[in-house]
Amino acid sequence: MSESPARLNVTQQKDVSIVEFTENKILDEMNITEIGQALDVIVQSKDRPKLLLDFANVDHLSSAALGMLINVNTKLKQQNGQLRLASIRPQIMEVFVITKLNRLFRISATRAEAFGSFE
Amino acid sequence: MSESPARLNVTQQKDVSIVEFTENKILDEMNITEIGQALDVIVQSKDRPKLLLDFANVDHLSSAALGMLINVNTKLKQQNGQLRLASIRPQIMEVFVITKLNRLFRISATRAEAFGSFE
Amino acid sequence: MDTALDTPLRFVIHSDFAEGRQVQHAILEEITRHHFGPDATFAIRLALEEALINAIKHGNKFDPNKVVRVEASITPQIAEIIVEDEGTGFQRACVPDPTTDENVERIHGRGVMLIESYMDEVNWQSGGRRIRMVRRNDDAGR
Amino acid sequence: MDTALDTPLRFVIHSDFAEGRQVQHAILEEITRHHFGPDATFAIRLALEEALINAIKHGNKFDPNKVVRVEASITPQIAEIIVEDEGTGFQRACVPDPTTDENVERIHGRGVMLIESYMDEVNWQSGGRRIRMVRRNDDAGR
Ligand SMILES: Nc1ncnc2c1ncn2[C@@H]1O[C@H](COP(=O)(O)OP(=O)(O)O)[C@@H](O)[C@H]1O
Ligand SMILES: Nc1ncnc2c1ncn2[C@@H]1O[C@H](COP(=O)(O)OP(=O)(O)O)[C@@H](O)[C@H]1O
Repeated sequence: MSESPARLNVTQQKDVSIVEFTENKILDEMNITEIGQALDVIVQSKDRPKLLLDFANVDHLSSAALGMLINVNTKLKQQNGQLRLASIRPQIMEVFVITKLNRLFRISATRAEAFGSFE
Repeated sequence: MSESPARLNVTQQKDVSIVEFTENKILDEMNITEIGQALDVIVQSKDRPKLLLDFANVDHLSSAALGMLINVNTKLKQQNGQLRLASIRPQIMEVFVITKLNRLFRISATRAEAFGSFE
Repeated sequence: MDTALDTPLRFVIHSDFAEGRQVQHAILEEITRHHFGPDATFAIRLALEEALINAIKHGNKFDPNKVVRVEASITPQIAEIIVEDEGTGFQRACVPDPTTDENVERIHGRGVMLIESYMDEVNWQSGGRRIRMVRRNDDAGR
Repeated sequence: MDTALDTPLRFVIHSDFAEGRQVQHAILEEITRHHFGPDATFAIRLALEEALINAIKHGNKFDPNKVVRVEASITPQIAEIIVEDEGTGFQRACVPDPTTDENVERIHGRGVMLIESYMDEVNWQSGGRRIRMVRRNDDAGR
């Protein structure tokens, strides 16, 4: 995954791609486009992709970033894939609750729990 | 703190009382009354008390439990004390956001962050 | 809206929290058996508990001569739960909003709004003595 | 309501995200200097960013000949921020609710509702070309 920009840390564990955001702000529209593209590459690289996004380092999030996540989720579903979000900080969790996107995404407390929740 | 019921695990770190809920449901009205009383003992045991509640094990919460937490917070403030909540799981965080109690309480992602946020 | 086709579970209990908890457990077992997802399960547990506590406490006022009736119709897609007490009812519209700045430090009054937030459909019937709540298993096949 | 007494910060920028980010940083520094708590700071950062992006993108449509004006009045108690573009405005009431079942998978349309959720007071003025937002530093002395 050497193509992925420095702001993502991608590792593979069994059949799950684990992506850690390494910057605390994934807000800037330019960043967001890049991140979205990098995630697309992962999603398209296999059938039934399993993607785990680790938000431990993220302490800010814009509506554009939410749109990017929805986009990734939609593409994943089209390929019968699964998306899990993990380690979301309390202030960021509030954003998901206010927008009711916590009902769209599967959110786990820890990376290990998210990993265990794939079907 | 040998008086505190088994459902609480209380430790002292510097001037901060750290309380861990050891049961995943702090829902039952009886439990809640007991827990509230145990927290009162801690709050009243000193001036300017600092209380850190660790929710890592809590995966269910009722409105009665929220009332108990508000009560503890109010008493703490009367004694110029400080309350911090930590390690709240995503589903529980949703309850705090829906009731807007995340605006009343200071919530941190981890116990260490909560510890560092006392003034 | 889907309607539940299985024969509903029915319970008649005294105005007692311990009996309420047994009903809650029985219904949640059925929810698990029908493979409800984690969010729907959380929602139903919370709403059911708040409704049972209200029926026992505010409705029947712990009166040992009054009962609470519970009915749960559960399919893999949807859960419909009815809780009915023998109290005097109440006006939903008169329960103050607990999220306003003035009310946010009040100790009581969050049960009703949590029920409404977590369930997809809530109807107060029979003057407030009966609550009907519906929650889809939206997590199914997600 | 409190009004801000300090001389307000004023900025005039081009329709450019990088310039928008500089304004955002300058205002957040002032917020930090006035000891706003973590929740108020988070709220202001989010709302300001959404308002700036909307002014540059939807208002001025990235037109290099149009400017965005920003005014921030900040005291230890309260922040009042005004963002004004030179576009054609919009009707707040016509922006669809992004949280309904039909809209929750749409990629756009959450900025306005986030601003309104996170700020204490929001007014759309001048036909939608100007937004005035107020946030108390409720964390002060908590
Ligand atoms: N089944 C019921 N019968 C009568 N009154 C009820 C019932 N359920 C709720 N209420 C009324 O609505 C109010 C709000 O209930 P709720 O939101 O659950 O908060 P709380 O139980 O903490 O007061 C109660 O104080 C009570 O007056
Ligand atoms: N300053 C503005 N000028 C013109 N239209 C605006 C402005 N701000 C918001 N809008 C309109 O409101 C809609 C919703 O905005 P928003 O909630 O921020 O979501 P998004 O930017 O993702 O579309 C926009 O699509 C646009 O039509």
